[in-house]
Formats: sequence, structure tokens, C-alpha cells
Amino acid sequence: MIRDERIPADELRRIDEEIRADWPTGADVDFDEAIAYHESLPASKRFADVLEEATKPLLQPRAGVPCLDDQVELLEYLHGEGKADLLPTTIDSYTRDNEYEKAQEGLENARESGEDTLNGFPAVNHGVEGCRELIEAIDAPIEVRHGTPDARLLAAITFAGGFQSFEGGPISYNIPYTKRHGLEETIEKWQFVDRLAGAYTERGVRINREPFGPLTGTLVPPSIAIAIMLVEGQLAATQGVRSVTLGYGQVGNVVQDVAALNALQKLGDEFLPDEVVVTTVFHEWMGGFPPDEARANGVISLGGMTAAIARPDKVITKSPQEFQGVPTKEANASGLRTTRQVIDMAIEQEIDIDGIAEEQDLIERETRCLTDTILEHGDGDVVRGTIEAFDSGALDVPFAPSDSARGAVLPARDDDGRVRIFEWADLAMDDDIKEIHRARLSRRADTEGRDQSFRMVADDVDAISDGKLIGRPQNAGDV
Amino acid sequence: MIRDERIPADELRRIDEEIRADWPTGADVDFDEAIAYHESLPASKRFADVLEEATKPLLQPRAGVPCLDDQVELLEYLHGEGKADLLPTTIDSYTRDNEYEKAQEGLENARESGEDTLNGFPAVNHGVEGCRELIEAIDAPIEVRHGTPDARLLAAITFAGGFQSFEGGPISYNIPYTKRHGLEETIEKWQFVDRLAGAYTERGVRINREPFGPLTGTLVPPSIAIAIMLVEGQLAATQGVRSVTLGYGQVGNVVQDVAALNALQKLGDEFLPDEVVVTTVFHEWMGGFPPDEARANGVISLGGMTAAIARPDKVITKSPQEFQGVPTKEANASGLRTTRQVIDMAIEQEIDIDGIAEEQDLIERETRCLTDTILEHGDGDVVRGTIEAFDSGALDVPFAPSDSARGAVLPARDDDGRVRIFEWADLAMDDDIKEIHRARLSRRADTEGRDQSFRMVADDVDAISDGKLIGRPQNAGDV
Amino acid sequence: MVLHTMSQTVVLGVIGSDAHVVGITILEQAFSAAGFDVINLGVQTSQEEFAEAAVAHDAEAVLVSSLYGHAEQDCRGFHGVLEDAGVDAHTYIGGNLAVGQDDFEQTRATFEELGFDRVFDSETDPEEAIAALRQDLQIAPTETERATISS
Amino acid sequence: MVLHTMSQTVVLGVIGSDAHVVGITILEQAFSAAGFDVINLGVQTSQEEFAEAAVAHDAEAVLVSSLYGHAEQDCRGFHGVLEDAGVDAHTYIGGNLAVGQDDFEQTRATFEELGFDRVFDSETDPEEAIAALRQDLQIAPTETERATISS
Ligand code: B12
Ligand code: B12
Repeated sequence: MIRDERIPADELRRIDEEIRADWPTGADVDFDEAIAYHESLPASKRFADVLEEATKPLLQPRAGVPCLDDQVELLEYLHGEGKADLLPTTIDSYTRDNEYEKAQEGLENARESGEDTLNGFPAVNHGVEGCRELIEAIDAPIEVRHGTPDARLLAAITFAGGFQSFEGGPISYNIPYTKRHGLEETIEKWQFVDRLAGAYTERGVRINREPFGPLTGTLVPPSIAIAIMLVEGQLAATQGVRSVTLGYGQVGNVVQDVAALNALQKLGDEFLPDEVVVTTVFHEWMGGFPPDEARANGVISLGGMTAAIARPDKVITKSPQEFQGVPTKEANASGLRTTRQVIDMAIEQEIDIDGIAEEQDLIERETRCLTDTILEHGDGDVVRGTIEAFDSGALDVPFAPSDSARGAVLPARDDDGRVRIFEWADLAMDDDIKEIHRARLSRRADTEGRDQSFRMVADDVDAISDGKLIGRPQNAGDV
Repeated sequence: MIRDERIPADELRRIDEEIRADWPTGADVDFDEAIAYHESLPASKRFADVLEEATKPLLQPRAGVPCLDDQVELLEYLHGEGKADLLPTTIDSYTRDNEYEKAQEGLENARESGEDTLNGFPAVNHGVEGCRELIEAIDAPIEVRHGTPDARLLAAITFAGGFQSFEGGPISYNIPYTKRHGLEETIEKWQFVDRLAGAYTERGVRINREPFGPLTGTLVPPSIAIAIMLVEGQLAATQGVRSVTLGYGQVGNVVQDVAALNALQKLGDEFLPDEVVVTTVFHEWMGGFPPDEARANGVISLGGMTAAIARPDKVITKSPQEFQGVPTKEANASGLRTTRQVIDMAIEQEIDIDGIAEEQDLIERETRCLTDTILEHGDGDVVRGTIEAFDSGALDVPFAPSDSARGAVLPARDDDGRVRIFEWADLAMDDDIKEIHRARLSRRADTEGRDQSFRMVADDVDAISDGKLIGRPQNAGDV
Repeated sequence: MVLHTMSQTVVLGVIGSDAHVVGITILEQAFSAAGFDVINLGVQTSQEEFAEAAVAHDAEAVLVSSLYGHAEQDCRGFHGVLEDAGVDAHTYIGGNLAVGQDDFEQTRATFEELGFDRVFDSETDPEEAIAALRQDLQIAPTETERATISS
Repeated sequence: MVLHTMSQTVVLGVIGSDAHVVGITILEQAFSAAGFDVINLGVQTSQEEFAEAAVAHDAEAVLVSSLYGHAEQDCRGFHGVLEDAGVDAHTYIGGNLAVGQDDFEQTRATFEELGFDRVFDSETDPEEAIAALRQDLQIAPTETERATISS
């Protein structure tokens, strides 16, 4: 059984050669040449430096289209018209499944038809050269964003291709993104990704790694997200990563979101080794959006407001077309500018909201229950502990589609709109904390004159897209 | 010289007859018949009741086009698609100048060309019948919004036409809206408007009156706006008005805006007689907007957020096209829905921000300096006092285009973005308060490494349209 | 009038390599509450798995969900696979069926051509789909629902 | 090269019954700071008042502002009035010149036809207008500004 240990150099080389044989473009990767290439890049394209030196939250959208020239045009637009500080390249779903053949078909199809028949940029198929053309065309740092359980080849090619930031992790790109990949398997594969990033780091090219904080995007209780971020941060650090950006997805309650971002930074600094620079990223609401651009702009703005108060290092913006499908570049840029306006109008204001410290304290205590149980399950080893804790249900993620998580925990909002846990299943949590949640939820049930039930959860899932934060019953008393 | 006294019934009748002779449609007004007409209206169209009974902030846009059928269509759209709770009818500029002839030309022009050659609805020209058609077509209360120094005929016709709410007042529709009308003149004319509203009120038709709080819309210090609201509320009460909605325009600093709205309600309740129901209206940012719909949506959302925290009775929304010109109905509805989404997501949250009580206290003290000076100037009479105080400069409004105000007071934002007074001129204010402003502004000057000057004011005027709250110098140190 | 009121089986799943699970979680709960026996195959279900489950449970309907934008590729040949397996069930598809900002009527036509009996967009309320299936299967509403309707 | 550098007079005002004063307040300050003598007529200025002031102060330029959407009506015949009064100055207009969401190129054409030498939209930075006027009047930038440019 694997453990949280650094992959030895020869093992790294062996796997590297093996996976590069998976698709022809793998052959073009040359580590030493890649280091030289990264060294040739200007300071404005060094992701970790730009992010860590920023004095206010940097904005980054999501964006990926199949063809290279279209991707260049898209990113130029988001940089120019959207004023994005950091840029993304979102990878298509076939690549995420390692189906490079299908991705190739889709890419050729897209080239011929001019239509976007893939939902992202197939970076493996574009190869090192294609990636570098993109890096060279855009005067800003670019991150690879995906959702790939086995991202080894993608990492090898995009790192050599000049990308200096890579989203994901063994839990965060497994549990929400796939049904059948075992956790042990994805951890092993991501140890390679992190080790490769660490190898670049050793040579002075600090590749930024960003675990995917929002998980299933749907009412994830902050402590569950943070515990998983801490684990993924630790795994990355073990493999030599020195720039880690921990993520968190907005739940919509300002106090809880600010408290969670504070806790994330604090616990990140505490749990990760001193030589790692820990930054945070806040994702604007990742759950179901309103089917209406005007109302979606309201959701986006609430995210901007929260970011202005919490001041994370980075904000991933949404577009007003989130509900409908992949946004046009105009809509994507508009989400960026709406967010920028709200942040810039609010960030110089002193906005100290009551109760943030208490909520942060609760989140930290909850998170420690989970990190403690992980260490206990693994007899001190975080890899074993994570696998065992998910297995026993002591660690769980709501709405997890994966067979590797129980997905038995159910969240619901309390009367103030904060996300609490309604069904604990086997989640490892102290009784006094459970009691706090229970009391908060029962206050809501009283307000609504109905029992706590899955109906409440379902109502909460739809609430924001229906225009509210809390899924109250339509007619008071229609139990 | 006029005083704050109720117009006697015979005088009311005399003026009424006189002004109704100004334009042919005036002849159709019959007070008793109008009372009967109002009584026939369903509860859903009773403005004062709907507003006063609401449990959350009601939303109202601005909207007016020249032709009746277009106005019906526009309001139906804003009610249906925009989900506006209360509707407006904005009057054109010629009518505001009592140039009914020119308005008639514009109206005929519009009817022929199909173009909106007037910037609003010429209600006097449409007459009692036209107004009633509008009232009947829309299943919601409708307010007359304008900017007319002498609104007597407009009031006579729109009240008889079934409107139950009327914006404006002798100061708020004089100082920001016109150069040459004397204050004594507009007060006299608005005493008639209020007296007429009072006459309806006596007969059971409570006409809601809404002084225009934002004044020049540009960095108006809260206490100046509130003092003027209190005066106009008192004048209306004297004439028999029993439903008064005091207004306030967002300055963009959340703490200051919430504090101002709290102070407005508190002082309104204190200063106006018990038999008057005092409600408040919050205007989303009334100054220059960004020339970009995406960023404008951010400005609008910050207004929604502020409203969710302060919970005024009504919010006047802006559209994302504010910068460009009169908005399309779609853009107008979109401003409503963006605002609604933000309010509904935030209003159930407990968001208690530090420092609101202190800021409110400061605003109240400032306001009392101004109301005290008014009473002193008028030897206890608020009408005389207002005229004399404006005359001496003890009362003033920044950027006032009117010859009746000095317009010598200049505002600037402090380092936290709150609007302070940079140039006091002769404004009546206690020295300790002046000292507080001075200290706050000098902190900002220090931050920016430049002197306080008109340059700072000009930068603040442009700041929000340029994407920031505070007009910082472009390059630090470019003094 | 005696209508079919006994419990009926529907097979539900997300096709292809799509992992969006929240929608089918809500659908499962809604169809169960409406009296159907729901076989939820979860996310990332292949065409063959849908066919096998439909056969195994003698399903009256197969409900396919797709959110991630590859529905068209994932559903090509699906009705052939069902036919080959001998499945004769109503087939519905719903979710976010095209990549990008599509015109839904065109999308509907595409999926009807592929063989689906009904096509739903992502604004669909579960109740709509339940009502449609009841109509297709000629099932009367349950007692309680009738009570609600007539009260 | 010796260019015209002495102080020049511009007449500024908001035409018609428009009361939007903030824009001209900023313009007044910017033109003054740039070395012009500014005669600010304020808001709600009639065509005749513009003409009288231009004559009285021998103005080199007349700057008309309009924000409220009635500019076209308010400016009809304006250049005739100026001519009759014997005014031979550069005429600029700026602000929000049409009601509603207009296409600016069309608006520009409309006001050029009415006789204005230059037409500015409401995104105009005062510096742009100053630069244009300097060009039209062939004025060199002031000492300090030259210093800034060359440094
Ligand atoms: C949450 C979410 C995620 C989560 C999913 C977590 C999980 N495992 O479930 C995460 C973050 C992991 C994710 C990942 C991805 N996502 Co996603 N996601 C969303 C989001 C925001 C909400 C989806 C949701 O849960 N809605 C709430 C539920 C209740 O509603 P629903 O899913 O629409 O289902 C209802 C209806 O559609 C309908 N319905 C659905 N199916 C069916 C079937 C039938 C027969 C019937 C009758 C009705 C019906 O009834 C359901 C219940 O009411 C949507 C955008 C949105 N809608 O706001 C994007 C969205 C669906 N995702 C999208 C994309 C592209 C992706 C990714 C490919 C890219 C990425 N961003 O990484 C990956 C795909 C990963 C994969 N392999 O599947 C796109 C799809 C684009 C398109 N179709 O054109 C969307 C639209 C976002 C966007 N605008 O770009 N996503
Ligand atoms: C503040 C404001 C008000 C205040 C004005 C207070 C005052 N007395 O100044 C109040 C609330 C009273 C008001 C009233 C009205 N307003 Co108003 N108002 C605005 C607003 C929000 C900002 C204007 C402003 O001060 N901008 C800041 C200054 C610095 O910029 P500026 O005025 O654009 O000027 C700059 C440039 O335009 C340019 N410029 C201007 N003139 C010139 C001239 C030359 C020669 C040059 C070179 C450059 C130039 O340089 C200036 C300095 O940088 C605008 C919308 C916007 N822009 O966001 C609406 C707006 C101008 N108003 C509008 C309307 C319709 C009205 C009303 C008729 C209706 C109403 N709502 O009651 C009344 C009119 C009253 C009247 N008789 O004039 C419309 C005009 C519609 C159109 N043109 O199609 C606008 C665009 C709002 C909208 N979208 O509907 N308003």
C-alpha cells in the first residue's frame, strides 16, 4: 500500500518514460530543455511569482476551446477585454478520461467544421509545441484546469509546454469527477504529477499547484473542503511542490465564506511545511446558477463582495451564462469585469462583520476533527489515512458521484443560510459540534414549520437558481 | 413672506382653478369624481398601503416614454419580466419646465415617427383620461417621477388620473434640477401640491409623497440630504400628507450608506408628526456610471447588497445602460432582476458590520446642526429658515446648479471611501465635526501623498465610472 | 375509468463520461416520491449498462441525463443498442445537451432524430417529466395527489 | 517656430433646459488648469445667452454641453443665432447627445450637420477636448506640460 513518501528520482524517470509512450506527442518532452524554456519566459508569465506578489485578489476565468488559434484568441480577449490577471486553459472531457484518440477525432472535427465539438482544449494532442505557442501568444501566466483522475501525461506535456500552474489533486479530481477510479490509484498518479512539479521546482521553476476546493460545488460544508485541501497540500509538499494554492467554493453566506477563507489560509500555513508558500483561491458559486443572465450577475457580484471582504489571493469568476452552457467570450469577460468592479469598489472599505471569528473557530474545530481522524485512520500516514477514512465514511463529500466516497453526508442551510450538516452518516465529528449543527437546523425547521428531510436539501440545491439563498417551502406551511 | 402653514381650503380651490386653466386638459379634473375613482381602485394599486405593508424592500425602476400605449407596454414589461413591485412614470423635461406646448409637439412627433423624441411621459398632455388608462392597464401601484419646480398642474391631473404617489419637493426638485427658480417660489408651489395630496388624504385617499433624496446624485454628504428630507417631510405633513417616503442616494460605502438609511428612518420618525407614516427609499448609485454594462452590473449589485443590509422600504434600481442613455426595457428589467437576486440572497443573512452605530451617530449630529440652523434662521419657522439658510450658505448642496444655493460646499471621499466635506464654505456645522472630517481627509491625503484639492474631488466624481470607489491618483506620487 | 396505477420501473443514469450527479439525485428522489421504482445507475454510465439494466428490471422507461456538453456524441447509436438488447421502453433525455449557448429547438430536433421520445432542457422541473411519463404510460396520479388537486 | 501661447477665452454652458452641471464643472476646471479663460454660463443656457457671452468676451470657442437627451431640439438654429450675433468661434458639443441607446457615429453626423466643428461623446476625457482645441487654435502646450512630455 502506498504512503505519503517522495517518489525516488529513478522511479520518477521510469514512470515519466512509461506514460510519455501513451500518445505520440509524449516523445517531444525533454526535461532539461523544458527548464531552459521556462527560464526564457519573462517575469510576467511566472505564475507563482505573479500570484504570490499580488496586493489584491487576482481574477481568473475558466476557458477552453479545441483549436489552438481559437484558444489564443479567447485568452487574448479575456486578458484584453476581460482584464483577467491570470488565464486558464480548460481541458476537454476526453483528455480527462485519457481518451486521446477520441480527443483527436474531436479536434479534427472542430478544425474542419469550425464548431466547438470538444468542451475544452486537448493539450496532449496539441503537444509541447502547441502549448508553447499558446504560452508565447499571451502576456500573462496561464494555468491548466481540468478534472483528470490520471493527469500524468497531461502534466508532463503542459509543464514542458510552459504552463506553470496545474489545478487538481488525487481527491478533488477524483471524488467529484469520476465514478470508478479508486482513491489509491489517483493518489499514486497525482504523486507523480506533484513529484514532476517538484522536479521543476528543484531546478528553480516553481510550478504552482492548486487543489480543486469546490469539490462537487453543491453545498459542500467548509470543513470538509478545507480538510481535503490540507491533505492535498501536504501530498504536494511531500513531493517537492513549493507553491500551493488552496481552494474554496463560495456557499453564498458571507460570514461563513469569509470565515472559511480565513480558516483555509490559517490552517494551510499551519499544516504545510514552512518552505511552501500557501495562497488561497475563492471560486464564485459553483452550484446551479439562475437561468437568467441578470440574476446570474447578482450571484457573481455577491461572490465579488465576499472576495473584497475576505481578500483571497485569487478569484475564479463565473459568467452570467453559467446556467446555459459554455459561455461566449463576451459573457466570460463580462463576469470578470462585474467581479472586478465590485471588488474594486468594496476592497478599500473597512467591512468587519460580526460573528466571523466564531464561525471561523467552528470551521477550524470541525476541520481538525477530520484531519485527526485521517491521521488516526492512517496511523500517522496521511495517504493511508485518507484512503481508510473515505472507506469507513469518517471522511465524506456530499453528492459525491464516486464509488470511492460514500456520498452519504447531506448538507442543508440553517436559518441564516450557512451550510450545516443534516445527515452525518459516519462522518467523524465531535458530538458537541454535531449538536451545534442540529440546533441551527432545527431553528430553521421551526421557522418553516416543517420537518428536516431530503426535501429541504433538494430545495436548497435549487434555491440560488430559483433566486434565493435558502430553499424555503413555496407556501409557508405546505408541509 | 410665506411660512410653514396650511393653505386654507378656499385658497386651495382658487389656485386649483387657476392652474387648471393653464392647459386644456386641466378642465377635466373633478375632485369629487376623482375621489370616487380612487375608491374604485383595487387594493393592489393603493401605493401607500402596498409600500407600508411590505415585509421586504420593494423594487421600483425609472421609466417613461412619450406615447400612452408604449408606456403601458413598458410598465407591463417591467412588472412582468422585471418583477418590479412598484412602477414609475417618469415625466419628460418639457413638462417639467411647464412647456406643455413643446411637450405636445414632441408627443405628436413621437406618435408620427414612432421615435421617442421626448425623454419621458407628458402626463399633462395625456390628461386625466390618458393617465387612467395607464393606471387601469397595470396591476401595481404607479408613482409620478419628474423633477418639476412647479408641479401643480401635473399633480392636479395625475392625482385625478389615479396616481397615488408623487415624487419631489420644493428643495429637492429645485436645487438639483433648475437654475433660476427661487426657493420661495418653489416652496409656495409645492405647498399647493402637498395640500392637494392632503385634500385627497382627508377624503381617505392617502397620496404618498416622496421627496427626492439623491439631490445632485454626486457625492452628497448624507447629513445634507437627510436635513433636506426632514424639511420636505415636515412641509408635506403641514399640508396634510400622511404617507411620506424619505429618500437617500447610495454613496457606495456600505457602512456609511447603512448608517445613513438608519438615521433617515430614525430622524424621520422623530421629526415628523406621529400621524405620518414614514418610510424610506434607497436609490442605487445616482452619479456617473461606468461606460460598460458588465461593470455597471457590479455597481447595481453593490446597491442591492447595501439594501439587503439596511432594509429600506423601497429601492429605486438603475439599469446597466445608465451611462449611455435611456435604457431599453430589457436592460431596465435586468437591473431590477440583478438587484432582486442580490437582495434575496443576502437579506436572510445576519450581516452586522462594525462601526455603523458610530457613523450613524455622526450623521445624526451633523443633521441636527443643519436642522438647528434652519430653525434659527427662520425663528422657528421651517419655510423661512430654509430660504434664509440657503441664502446665507448655512445650508448648501454640492454641485448645485441652482442660483438659490451657493453650491460652494465640496465633498471628497476619505481613505475608507466615505463621503466627507472638504470645502465647508459657510455650511453650519459644529467645529468638532469639521475636525473629524478634516482628520479623515488628511489621512487620505497622506495615503496618496498629495494635497487636498479640487483635483481630489474631480477624481472622486469619476472614480466609480472608472471602476473604483475612491479617486486615487493614477500613479502614486504624481502630484 | 380504471387506469394503470401499479408501480413502474424507470432506469436513470448519466451517460458517457459525464459526472454531474446532482440532477439525477434530485430526479431519483422525485420519481421515487411519485411512486416509481427507480434504478439509478449513477454517473458515467455506458450505453450498454443502460440497456442491461433496462432488460434486467423490465423497465418502462429509460431516463438519460447529460450535462457536460458531449450528449450528442455519447448518444449516437444508443437506440440501436437498446433495440439489440430487446428494450422497448420510453426513452427520455434531459439536461444541458449541447456545448455552448445553443438554440434549444434545434437541440430537441437533434435528439429526437437520434430516437428519444422526449427531450428536456435543464430548466425542466422534475414534476414536468413525471407528468409526461404518466401520460405516456397512462398512469393516474396517486391518491394523495388527486386529493391535493381537487382540494 | 513661434506659436500662439497667450491665454484664450472659451464660453462654456449647458444648453436648453438641461440642468446636468457636474460635467461642465469638471470641464471648467480642466480648461482653466490648461490655461484658458473660461466663461462658465452654467446650466439651462439659451442659444442667445451663448451668443451674447461669445460676443461680450470675444471668445475663441463655444463649448456646448448637453446630457439630458434633448440636444438636437435645443441646438436647432443655434449656428444661425451665432452668425447673426457675429460670432466666429470654434463650436464644440459634447455629452449624452441622443435619447436612448444611440449609435454615436450617427449622432456625430447629426450634430456636424447642425454646424458644430467637433462632436464628443460622454466618454470624452477633458484632456481630449483640450488637445483638440489647442490644435484648432494652434496653441502650443504650456511650459510645464512640455517639460512633462520631454522628461
Ligand atoms: C455543479 C457543476 C459541476 C460540478 C459537478 C459535481 C458533480 N459531480 O455533480 C463539477 C465542478 C465537478 C463540474 C464539472 C464539470 N462541468 Co459542470 N456544472 C455544474 C453546474 C454549475 C451545476 C450543475 C448542477 O448540479 N445543477 C443542479 C441540478 C439540480 O440541476 P441539473 O444538473 O441541471 O439537473 C436538473 C435538470 O437539468 C433536469 N435534468 C437533468 N437531466 C435530466 C434528464 C431527464 C430525462 C430529465 C427529464 C430532466 C433532466 O432535471 C434536473 C433536476 O432538476 C452547471 C451549470 C449550471 N447548471 O448552473 C455546470 C455545467 C453543467 N458544467 C459544465 C462543464 C463543461 C463541466 C466540465 C466539463 C468542465 C469543468 N468546468 O471542469 C466538468 C465535467 C466533469 C465531468 N466529467 O462530468 C458545463 C456544461 C457545458 C455545456 N453543456 O455546454 C456547465 C453548463 C457549466 C458551463 N456553463 O460551462 N460541474
Ligand atoms: C447625475 C445625473 C443626474 C442628476 C444631475 C444633477 C445635476 N444637476 O448635475 C439628476 C439626478 C438631477 C439628474 C436628472 C435628470 N437626468 Co440625469 N443623469 C445623471 C448621471 C447619472 C450622471 C451625470 C454626471 O454627472 N456624470 C459625471 C460627469 C463628470 O460626466 P458627464 O456629465 O458625462 O460629463 C463629461 C462628458 O460627458 C464630457 N462632456 C460633457 N459635456 C461636454 C461638452 C463638450 C464640448 C465636451 C468636449 C465634453 C463634454 O466631459 C464631461 C467631463 O468629463 C447620468 C448617467 C451617467 N452618465 O452615468 C444621468 C443622465 C445624463 N440623466 C438622464 C436623464 C434622462 C435625466 C432626467 C431628464 C430624468 C430624470 N431621471 O429625472 C433629469 C433631467 C433634469 C434636467 N432638467 O436636466 C439621462 C439622459 C438620457 C439620454 N441622453 O438619453 C442619463 C444618461 C441617465 C439615463 N441613462 O437615463 N441626472
